[in-house]
Amino acid sequence: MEQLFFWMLAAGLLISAITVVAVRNPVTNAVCLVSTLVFEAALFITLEATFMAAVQVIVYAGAVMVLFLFVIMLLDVRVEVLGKISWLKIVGVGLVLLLALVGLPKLSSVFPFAGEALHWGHAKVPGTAQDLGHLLFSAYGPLFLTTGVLLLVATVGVVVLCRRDTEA
Amino acid sequence: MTAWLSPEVLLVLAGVGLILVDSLTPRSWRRLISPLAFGLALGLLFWTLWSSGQSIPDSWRNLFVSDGLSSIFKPFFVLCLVAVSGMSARYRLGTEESVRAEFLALPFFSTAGLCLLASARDFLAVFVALELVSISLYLLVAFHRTKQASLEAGIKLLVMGGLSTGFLVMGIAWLYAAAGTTEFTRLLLEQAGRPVTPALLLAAGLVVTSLAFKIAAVPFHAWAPDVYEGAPTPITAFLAVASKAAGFVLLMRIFGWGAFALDSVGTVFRPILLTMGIATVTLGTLAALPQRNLKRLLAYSGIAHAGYMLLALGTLGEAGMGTVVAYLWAYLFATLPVLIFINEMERNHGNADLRHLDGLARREKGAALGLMLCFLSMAGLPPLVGFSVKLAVFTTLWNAGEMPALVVAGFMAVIGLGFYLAPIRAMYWEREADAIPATRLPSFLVWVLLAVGLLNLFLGFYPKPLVALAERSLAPAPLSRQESGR
Amino acid sequence: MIAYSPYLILLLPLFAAVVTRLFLHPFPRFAISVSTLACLGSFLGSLLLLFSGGLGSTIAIPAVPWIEFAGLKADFGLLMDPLARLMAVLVSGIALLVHIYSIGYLKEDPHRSRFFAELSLFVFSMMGIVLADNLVTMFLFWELVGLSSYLLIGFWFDRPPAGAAANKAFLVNRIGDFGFILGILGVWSLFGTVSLVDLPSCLTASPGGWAVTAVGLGLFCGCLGKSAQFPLHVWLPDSMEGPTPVSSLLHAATMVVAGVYMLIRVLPILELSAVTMTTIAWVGGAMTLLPTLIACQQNDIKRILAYSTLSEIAYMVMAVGLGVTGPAMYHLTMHAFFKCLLFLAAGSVIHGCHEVQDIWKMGGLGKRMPFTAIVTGIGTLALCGIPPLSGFWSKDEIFAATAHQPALALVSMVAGFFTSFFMLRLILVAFGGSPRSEGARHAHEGSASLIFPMLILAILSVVGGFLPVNSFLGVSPEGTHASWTLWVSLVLALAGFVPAFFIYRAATRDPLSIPILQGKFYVDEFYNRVLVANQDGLGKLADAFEGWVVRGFLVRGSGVMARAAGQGLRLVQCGQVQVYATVFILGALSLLWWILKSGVR
Amino acid sequence: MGGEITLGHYLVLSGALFLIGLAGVVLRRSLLVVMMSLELLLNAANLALVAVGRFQGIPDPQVAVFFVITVAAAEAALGLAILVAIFRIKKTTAADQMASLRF
Amino acid sequence: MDISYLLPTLLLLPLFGIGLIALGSHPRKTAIVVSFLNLVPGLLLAGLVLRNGQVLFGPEPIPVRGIFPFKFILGIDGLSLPLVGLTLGVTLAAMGVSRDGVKREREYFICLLLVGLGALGAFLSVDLFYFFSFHEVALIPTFLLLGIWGQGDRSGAAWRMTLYLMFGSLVLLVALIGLVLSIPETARTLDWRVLTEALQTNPMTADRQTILAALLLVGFGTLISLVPFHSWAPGGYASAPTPAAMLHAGILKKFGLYGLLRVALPMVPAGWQQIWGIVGLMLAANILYCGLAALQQRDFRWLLGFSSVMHMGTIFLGLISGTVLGLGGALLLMVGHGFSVALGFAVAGEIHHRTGTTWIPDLGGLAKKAPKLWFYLMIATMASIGLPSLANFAGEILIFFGAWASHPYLVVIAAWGVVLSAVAMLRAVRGIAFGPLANAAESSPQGDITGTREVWPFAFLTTILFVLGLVPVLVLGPARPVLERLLSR
Repeated sequence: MEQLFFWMLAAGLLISAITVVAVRNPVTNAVCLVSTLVFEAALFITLEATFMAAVQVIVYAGAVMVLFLFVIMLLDVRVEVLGKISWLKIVGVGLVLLLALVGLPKLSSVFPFAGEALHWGHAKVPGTAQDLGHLLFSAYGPLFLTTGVLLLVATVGVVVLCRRDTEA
Repeated sequence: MTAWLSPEVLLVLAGVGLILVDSLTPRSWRRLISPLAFGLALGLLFWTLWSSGQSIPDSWRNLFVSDGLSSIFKPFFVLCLVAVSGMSARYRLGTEESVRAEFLALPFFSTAGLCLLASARDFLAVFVALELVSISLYLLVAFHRTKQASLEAGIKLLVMGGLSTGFLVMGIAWLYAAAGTTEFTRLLLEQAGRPVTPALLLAAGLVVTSLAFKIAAVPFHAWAPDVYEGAPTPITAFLAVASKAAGFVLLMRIFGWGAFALDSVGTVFRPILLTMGIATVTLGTLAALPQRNLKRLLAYSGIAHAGYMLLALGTLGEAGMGTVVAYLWAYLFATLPVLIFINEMERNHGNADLRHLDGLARREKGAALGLMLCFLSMAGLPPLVGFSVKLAVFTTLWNAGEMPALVVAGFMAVIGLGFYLAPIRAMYWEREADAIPATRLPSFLVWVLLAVGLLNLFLGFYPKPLVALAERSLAPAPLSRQESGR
Repeated sequence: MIAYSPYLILLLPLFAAVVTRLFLHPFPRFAISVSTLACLGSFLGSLLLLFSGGLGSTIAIPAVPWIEFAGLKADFGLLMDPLARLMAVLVSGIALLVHIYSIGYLKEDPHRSRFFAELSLFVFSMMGIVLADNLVTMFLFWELVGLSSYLLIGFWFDRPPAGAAANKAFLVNRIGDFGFILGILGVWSLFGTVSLVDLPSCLTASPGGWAVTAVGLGLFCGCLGKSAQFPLHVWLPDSMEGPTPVSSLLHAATMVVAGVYMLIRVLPILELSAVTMTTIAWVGGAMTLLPTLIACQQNDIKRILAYSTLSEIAYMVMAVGLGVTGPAMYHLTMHAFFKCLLFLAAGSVIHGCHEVQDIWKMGGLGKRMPFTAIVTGIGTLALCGIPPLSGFWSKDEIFAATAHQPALALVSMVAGFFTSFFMLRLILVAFGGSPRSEGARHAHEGSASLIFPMLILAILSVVGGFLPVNSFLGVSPEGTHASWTLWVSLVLALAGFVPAFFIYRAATRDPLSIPILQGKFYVDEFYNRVLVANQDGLGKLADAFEGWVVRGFLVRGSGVMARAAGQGLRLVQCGQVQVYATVFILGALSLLWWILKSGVR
Repeated sequence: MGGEITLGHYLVLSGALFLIGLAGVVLRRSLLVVMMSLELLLNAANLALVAVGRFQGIPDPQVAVFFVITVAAAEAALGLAILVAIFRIKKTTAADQMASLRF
Repeated sequence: MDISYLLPTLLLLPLFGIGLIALGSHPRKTAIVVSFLNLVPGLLLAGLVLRNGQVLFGPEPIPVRGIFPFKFILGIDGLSLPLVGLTLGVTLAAMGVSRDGVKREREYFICLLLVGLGALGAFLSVDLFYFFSFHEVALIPTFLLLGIWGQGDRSGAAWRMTLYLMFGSLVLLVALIGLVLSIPETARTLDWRVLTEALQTNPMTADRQTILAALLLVGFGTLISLVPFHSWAPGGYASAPTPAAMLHAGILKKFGLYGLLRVALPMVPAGWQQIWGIVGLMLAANILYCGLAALQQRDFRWLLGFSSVMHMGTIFLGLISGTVLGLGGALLLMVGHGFSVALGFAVAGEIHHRTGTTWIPDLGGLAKKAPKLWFYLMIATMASIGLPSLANFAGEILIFFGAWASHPYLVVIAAWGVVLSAVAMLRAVRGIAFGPLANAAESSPQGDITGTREVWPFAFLTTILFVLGLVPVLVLGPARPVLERLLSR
């Protein structure tokens, strides 16, 4: 069961991710990114992190991606004109492939628990909103506050950069 | 209660306050906003100095720490903020004039982030604080949205910063995978007495990558010259001094006391850091030679300085750490005045081309003298403070037996003189005074430049204060080596 | 304090030089008086010293410290042995006469106060050489003599040849001094002292071998320069560019014989090596002949005399080389009288003929300048060693010493033949016949100050032979006399007059033309082409290397390289954020790879 | 379908996603897509975090994911704002048009 | 009575002068007065050194652990006294020959005073940090002096000089670091007295000594323009304004030699033994190569520059002689050379001022036109070619005597160098002074140097040259015990 879900979702995730990078139409890119995020949320569920899955869908796929789509529509971005295919790009792609096929399994094997199998229902960690919330507001409270400031900065930034010049 | 009145909190409050004041008061009061910001920054500086070393709220203890290092560098960052506020007040925003309050307020948030960074003891805290700094900086760099250069610099910083963030987060993930924690002391305890695992090393490598980006070390430096040039000059100052220092503070903390302060980790990272340092010094120095733009020149010079500090840091000893602390302060005193002057230059001439310095010595004797001292200090000529700290770098390298690094550093210090003398030459040798349009600097700025220049000289002859700073930053380290079981 | 009073003979000229140079420059009359009086004082003092304390004994005089440092002791001390005392009298006496002569000779020269200052400096330096009690201070004065002769030869500095001649004199002397200083160093390292007083006692433990020879040759090298012996003789004829009183002072009595004097001083060292002595003797012997040959084809009156001087000094050098100092000193003294006389007479001629120096442009001077003609004749006879004039006695002693070296004797006697030849040529051409130039037609005798010194010297040249020089020196005359030398030399000397008389009796231009002699054996040309040109060539090479390779290629090149490297590095900074990202990623990946490599080990 | 699913699988997956993101950052001309690729990077890290948290048995990584998502949102918002500003004056979002600052 | 505060006074007076000039007093007069007043503490200190052997100012040296273990200690003994005297004298003369009405006068005189101050500080410092730093104080003023007030290829010369000196300084710095770090951490100090003692009681390994000696040689060698690190010197001096050339060639260059004598030789004796051969080659090259190059110079300043470089070889010969005699000679020649080269540049400056050139073929007839200037030209020439009774001769002869036993071949070369320098200098003198008046000389408005105001610096330098030449014990006497101690260890 775990295998089936994992491989399906992984394939979906990778295919949509590659589409994000490979396809030239920005709208397609954005939609594929949404699908990537959703696949990832599903993978979170396979890892029994249900709350994070929800956050992923709501915040990421819901909010952030809408932002992207808005901008795409706002700017009326056309299909990207292909740049010159330089040796740099070919080498880059080759390198990525090589690393992905050879390097990654090796790399991953160095971590502890790397070989531990996934069995649903045996999670040692609570993934509920309550548990996380507790942690978030106690141990990581200061950081939570900081993220508040961070969002404030982002808000100010968006306002500053995208405002209409009424005074000028 | 006073524990909650830590600089970070007050900085955020001040920033929010500035924005609120701006939006709630009549438009005619707006010209008061710059003095207000400057006053607030100055007040905060005194507060930070007064409260340095004071304990932090209990609930913050597992994420943040108040030790020598943080108590030395929080004032450092707030001092930068003061300078940046002053410079921002004199920066011409043009069409952006209506959002000057935001321009003034955002560095407060950024500084808050830096202060948090200085005392972070958990990589998650590092991440969040770093992002607070970065995101404010993306915005500030791109703030001058009608200037293409500003926007270009902003997007470049954002792309590169995003990349670096990606590496940092991945590093944190791998840290969890390797050790199950991101807290410095626990990481240290976790690994102490055990052979180091490749997993931890890889995770550390990713983290170091993103910090190396922060300090603009080769090969993660490429953003620096472009961004320094395009950004509004006050922000350039912030990037060049405060943000770079933050990177070093973190590197010092993780390699000096927390997280990776282990010999087993050190043996792997020492050659890496030193190689990076050599590359950084070399590239920064050589690439600076042909520069004609003062901001780019400073960017490359900053890269070179990062290289020297990295070399000292790379020896991973107590002496190296102390050297970096002293070096950062020396760098502050040498670089900030120059940037303050560049700010004025941009105000008067529109850009930072080297030729605007021509004949400065005839027009502004005091300012020229101050600037000359600063440039010479950067070049590392005795008896300026820049020499003392370079001497410390060389000493550290010799003591650590790193001869190739020492040789390269020495050579580059000589070549570096080649471009540090260029502005001096422009100020003193080149065209006669009457060939240059006379635009006077405000006299208080002349005094500031002169005073800081002379401070360079004084600290060069009498570096005791710097030594004291370095020693203080090293001495009471709660995450001491003993704790790690060695 | 009174013990130091002998220093006065040294210091008076110095005082005069300094005072004249610094304060009396604008007042020629005072300058001349001071300088001349100082010289007079020095002369009188020397005379007093000569006769005080007994002839032939050494007077002890306390030294003034100069360098006494880490084993090297070189003080300003006066060595008052008979030799030095005699020499001091001679030097100061001749100098006094030259001073007097110069008063008249340079009456119209605007720079005459400078001349007298330099003259005083010269006297001071020369007295220093004579009286120095160790080699280092002797070297010091030796150099000072070089300087003052440089200044005096170059006195008329707006005449380009004067500058050239002055330079040449100084430089050739410098080359000699190069050997001299090495010789002194050798003395010091071999015998542990440079003091002339201690030297004889230190010689007992003579190390012998090549070192001593080398040291001796080094010292002789100094003599070669100062006494203008082959191969360093080239400066002396050129130095005739200076005013005539200078020529007489330098080239008659004093400077040129300094070399001989020095050789006599260090003779104990030279005698340690037979090779050195032979070399000295043969260099001297050869030099007696060569200049006389050259002189036969010279036309400048002073140059002829200069070549004759070379030859005469060579007699002294030869004598030293043969180990007989008495005759050398004797000849030195006599030579001082008659050669100085001849030069002063030549000066008188030049003065009288309005700066004409070419003998072929003179003629008929015997009638217009009878006094000069007479003293020239006396001088010539003395020079040629015709008895009973002074030259005869001294030369005879030298010839006697060569008796057991027939080859040397022959060479030096043939030189006597040629000496007679060219001296008669000089007299016949200059004083006989009829005037051949405007200057000669209006020639006239000079003033009293010109006449007086010549008169004194003429008397001395005649009777000098009867002066008890040997008793001044405290040595007894050489006992054995091989009489054949006397007769052969005398006959040869007289024979020299015969061809000269017939060839030049009524010549208006030189009937003989021997290019190699006119070209002075081409030694100058050889030096210029080979030595100077090579050294200059090396200099050019060094300069070009410096300019192109060091300054151009290495220094500028490294700057250019650094800059080029900078430009190259800039190209990576192409402005494309994605290139930056690539660099970033590649950097990060290689970092990880490195970590894996070194961490998994 | 091979053996059992392990942490290694998830890490490889996240690594692959990370590499795809990197490729996107480097290869694509459009800054919009570059920023999407940056989101991919963060997502790759998120996946790794959650997986690690699950296998290590600690909740902290999930908190980290929470922060990462917040940061990603802020970054995206700001980046898009800058892009809009750029588009206003340059009428393009091509990365290679942004190269006036160089050398 | 303890009057050791005279030591800082020596440094403070020029500083005070700089302040006064900056605040608006007459620059030239102030500079002269300050330099003159500085002679007073200088003379008093000289007396004190003659009586006590040494004078010290500052805290007692205690080992300090940490990053910067240095202390501000000034000291003067028989070895540094002559050099301090040289500095004071040449500074005064340099200020004397400087002129009013230079452009940007204030900065000009401040720079000049700084150069002198740097040299003085370096000679007085007991702590290696300040020893090094003070020397560098002069670097930038020199850069400015050449760049702003120089002539000819001033820009190239300034860059070359500055970068070269910086290179040398850095190599030197590395070597000094190496020296300091060679003693155990508990005893670490920058005080050269303590350091010397420590290194002599516990010498390093021979290899380490060799490396350090090589570094010291390159470092100091660059500062004293030892071939092949010399090429900054001739051009730099040719382009520098007269007082700057006097100060730099006269004083600052001696820093390298002083450093060798003070630091390099006593601290790594075994290392020097290893590299004697190379050192000998280098100094022979200095003498022969630069001597030959000097022959070809047609510009008087270039000639002086090359001849000055050449003399460094002779001094170096004294330093490596390993005898008190040779070292004493080197010290004497340093001082003598300092004064004589200063005089030479002063004369060259006057010639340039009068005729607008120092290109020898364009000159001529100086002796007729300006007899006084000619007189001083002769003195300078004679001093530089080692004429007796001037200080240089005494130094040279001592060096020859001192080095004869150990390096006879080098002594021969050095003695030939004397001939070479005579050839070069006399050719120049002939070109400048002899012959008819050249056009350049005729067209100049002024004639000779006249009046006390113009003449005194020349007379001053000349007097000192004579005094030192005739009474060399002034230098050698106090230095002797120091040198003996230096060798006996």
